[in-house]
Amino acid sequence: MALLDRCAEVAQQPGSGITVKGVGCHGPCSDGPLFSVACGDEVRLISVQSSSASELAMELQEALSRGSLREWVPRGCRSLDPQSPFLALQRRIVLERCGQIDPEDLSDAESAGAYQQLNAVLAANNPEAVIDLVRRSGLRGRGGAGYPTGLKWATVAAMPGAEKRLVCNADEGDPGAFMDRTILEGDPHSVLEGMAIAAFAVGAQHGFIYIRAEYPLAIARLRRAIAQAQQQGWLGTTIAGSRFSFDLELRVGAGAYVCGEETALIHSIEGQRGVPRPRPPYPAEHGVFGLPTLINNVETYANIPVLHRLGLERYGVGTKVFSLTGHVSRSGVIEVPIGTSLRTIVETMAGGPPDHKPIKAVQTGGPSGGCIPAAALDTPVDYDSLQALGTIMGSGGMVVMDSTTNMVDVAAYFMAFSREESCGKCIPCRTGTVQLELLLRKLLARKATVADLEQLERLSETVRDASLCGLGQSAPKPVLSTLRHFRADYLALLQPLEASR
Amino acid sequence: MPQDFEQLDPVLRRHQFRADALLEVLAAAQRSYGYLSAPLLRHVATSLRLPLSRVQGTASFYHLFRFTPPPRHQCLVCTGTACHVQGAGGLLQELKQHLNCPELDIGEVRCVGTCSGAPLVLVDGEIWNHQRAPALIEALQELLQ
Amino acid sequence: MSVCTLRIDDQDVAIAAGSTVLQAIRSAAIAVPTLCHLDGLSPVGACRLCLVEVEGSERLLAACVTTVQDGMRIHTNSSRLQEMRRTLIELLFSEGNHICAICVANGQCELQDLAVRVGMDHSRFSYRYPNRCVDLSHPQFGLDHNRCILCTRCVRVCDEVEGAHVWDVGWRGEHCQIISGLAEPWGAVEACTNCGKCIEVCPTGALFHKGEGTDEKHGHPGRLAALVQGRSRQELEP
Amino acid sequence: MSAAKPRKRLATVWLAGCSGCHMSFLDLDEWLLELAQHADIVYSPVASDQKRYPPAVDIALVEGGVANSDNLALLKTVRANTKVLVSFGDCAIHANIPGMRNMLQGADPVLRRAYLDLADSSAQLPHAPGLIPELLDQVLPVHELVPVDVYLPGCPPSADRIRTVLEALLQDRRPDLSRAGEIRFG
Repeated sequence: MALLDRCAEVAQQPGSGITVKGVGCHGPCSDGPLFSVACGDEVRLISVQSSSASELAMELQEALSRGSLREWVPRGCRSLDPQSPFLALQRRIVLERCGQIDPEDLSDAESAGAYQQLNAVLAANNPEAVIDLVRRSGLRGRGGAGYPTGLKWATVAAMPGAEKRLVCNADEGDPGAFMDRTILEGDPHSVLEGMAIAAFAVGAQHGFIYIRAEYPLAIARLRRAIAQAQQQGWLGTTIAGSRFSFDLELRVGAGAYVCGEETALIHSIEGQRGVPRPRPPYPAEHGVFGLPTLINNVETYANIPVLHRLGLERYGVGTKVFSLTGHVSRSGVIEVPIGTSLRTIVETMAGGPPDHKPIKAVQTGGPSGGCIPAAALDTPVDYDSLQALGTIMGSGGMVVMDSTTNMVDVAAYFMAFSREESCGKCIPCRTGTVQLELLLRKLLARKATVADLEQLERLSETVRDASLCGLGQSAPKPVLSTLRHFRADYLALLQPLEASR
Repeated sequence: MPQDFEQLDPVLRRHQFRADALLEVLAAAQRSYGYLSAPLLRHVATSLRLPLSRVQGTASFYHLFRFTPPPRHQCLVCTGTACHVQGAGGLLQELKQHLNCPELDIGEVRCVGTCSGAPLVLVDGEIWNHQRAPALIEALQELLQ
Repeated sequence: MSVCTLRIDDQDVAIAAGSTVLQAIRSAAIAVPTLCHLDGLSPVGACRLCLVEVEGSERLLAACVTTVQDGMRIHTNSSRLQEMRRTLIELLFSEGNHICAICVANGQCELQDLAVRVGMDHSRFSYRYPNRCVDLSHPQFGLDHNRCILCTRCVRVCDEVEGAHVWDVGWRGEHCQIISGLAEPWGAVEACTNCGKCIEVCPTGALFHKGEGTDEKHGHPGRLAALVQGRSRQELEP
Repeated sequence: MSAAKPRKRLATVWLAGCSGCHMSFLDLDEWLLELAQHADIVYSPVASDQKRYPPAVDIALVEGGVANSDNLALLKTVRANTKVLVSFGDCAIHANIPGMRNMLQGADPVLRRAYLDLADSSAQLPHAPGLIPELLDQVLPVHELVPVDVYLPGCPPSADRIRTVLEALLQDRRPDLSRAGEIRFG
């Protein structure tokens, strides 16, 4: 922030000929803070390492007096190689404007193309065509479950009744996941535009964005973006001169992971305890305030404008945004084509563990996902391949673990998470997670027997099969997947006497 | 004597005293008054025409609502996955061991989504990246003085 | 009214469309255990004891909240379901302090009966022995949180039938507990009409009449259905 | 039962419980005479003077939870020297009434509550190492400490239920307690 202010001061001087603006995340967070220098078409990312804001501003002043910024790399800074795999292997279509535009300035977003697709869709006035495009694109929900988006839209559109609701799930709660935060902070208008197009397609008049309170910057930028979009007539009544009206409300959570589950989210929007309920009825039929409701997550909506802009062929299989963390040399947010191999992502792009230790596992899907062993790194990252490995694509959190990691500890970590976040409504999740964590702690304390290990496995299956909602059903996944791929870690912790049996 | 909690009025009016605004109203109430006291919760319940147990049950469901006055300073250790694999658990333990002061609330926070700074802590709402126990304890002790 | 025919275990069952699978199962006189369900209250599908296998569905479905469909084939008592039900009952015993020997509901307790029914002779899970309290602030009634299994029948009967909404669920996960008012002593909650319906529907000894000793509580969960039915026919003033 | 069969060696053990299960055992009345024809009672607080738990016991009925160091040591001896260990009554199976002190979370708070907070006069913590066994932090069910072969719940289990179990075990059968009423707690 200080950096932005100082540079802006320099730029404001008459005749500087440059613009300085705050932008959203560029991606390579581990090299931050970052700024980019754009001269003509050439954009360079510069990582600030040991330079202070005032030093930088002074250097900027000097560089300006010399003329061009084309070759400028200030002292204490390093220019990032655009050909480095972390940057070059990405396909930034959803994140295209992140890091390019000022997310607090609608006109900047508009000049980069924001709301043009909404405009075109409204002009064409053919909701069925929109749904058809989404269906044929094969787009699947980016929030975790991977339900076909087009089918969901068609279902809501087909529901009787004039009143419908739209919800954007921005309750990004998986620990180690921050893709949606990146989108919301870097290019909130892409989400608003996607929501407006969706609302038009399914016939919804009112929408909610449910965002977790832990993201104050994203909340502030969303509020601003909504206000600006309303002012410019991209939200509200008779949008872009059409007969379509759509209003948006921001709802801020209060710290409850389970509210990412759609029925819990609905209850939370209604001002109740964020407790899931059995489905059916599905939200498409009985959602917010009992009305047919379309719920998609941030990244799914952000895919809509770009799908329209590129068209089916150029959009191709689409992309997935991941946040890369853990034992990696370069962490941050990346967007890659679906089907990119895990190895490409964690070894080539992220550079593997920093001190050349071997990778032991990659965790995807957070507390609802599982751990992929190093031996399966050549798996293409897509919904079905990951499911076959006992994990899920999830919302996009990807945590790399090196050979020093104990997978039982990882399983216990996630189980503690699920226990704390269980809403407490159904017995298997409320109490099963407590008992599963106890068994894992017993293992870690080297007090467990073979019988305890069997119990762990059996109870995991019961909690998976008997729980009411997705949180409970997937809470045992980190245990089951590590038992499947890293059983040796468990056996090594059994009582010495037991291990020899 | 019933308190009037005037600061809440604009929020209540903006939401037209609708029951579904309970979370927004509670959040605003906590922002204005620091925590959700019993009189404040009663005021919210009456204003939104909700049963007391409904208000209490909802407020207590969410981690971010508190029912006691906040301490002067707060240090929340992020326990997200990235922070966990970089030693957040040990960090939390050390803090609890070495800093026992009623002025400082030591707790946990769910992933704040800036994992490149792992392990990180939130001190009075501000993110401190790449923390190690000795330096952090020193910095917090300084803060407390 | 249209009718659905379905096959439950080895019986063919015909039942009005729109009925729940649980109604169909009961109409065939097949015994499936339930705890949170009570005729007369809205279903919540929380206890998971009535989970059944439905052919063609990967997931187990809670009979109390699943609507019948024509041609459904349902299995209510496979060994997998039996094992699951025993596990659920054991989990309930492990999370509270259920000391039947000194309980007002001993011999009249739905949880105790279910333990027998699922063949639970001990719990394979370690007991948690939570530190819970007893609320005796109400002049006529008492609440012993040690015996509460969070079925929420009291919450629902007070809200849906009595209209007082004294009770709700507070906190979450393993820390959930039934609360009255602002988690205050029951006796301090003005909304309570002293109707005693919560005592009648409580499946265990958690809610009881003061003065009842061991084995002396007699709940009447069955009366509720008659009351609700009577009201719906406007035979009774609410 | 054929008389040719070798006589069983039977023990009954009393840990932290009220001895009610043993009273129920005595309620077997005249069947005790029949029992005596098929088994030697080699260790029991109600039917034997033996002070040390003997080796090679066939069947042991263990009443009570495990509350102190003596209970624990005895239980380990019992397990090591017994073929079939029966967890006998609710205290053995889930700590029951002795286990209510577990809610105070630890031996120390329990002692303080009992000997200091609730004392009428001369409040003092008992301390006699070697004489008074140390309390464990929690009263635990038998099966959480050693493997158990048969569970016989009830507070106390009725004489009929005890007989059902013993009859089966004397004939080397596993008792079938699945019939209603036979595994009821309380």
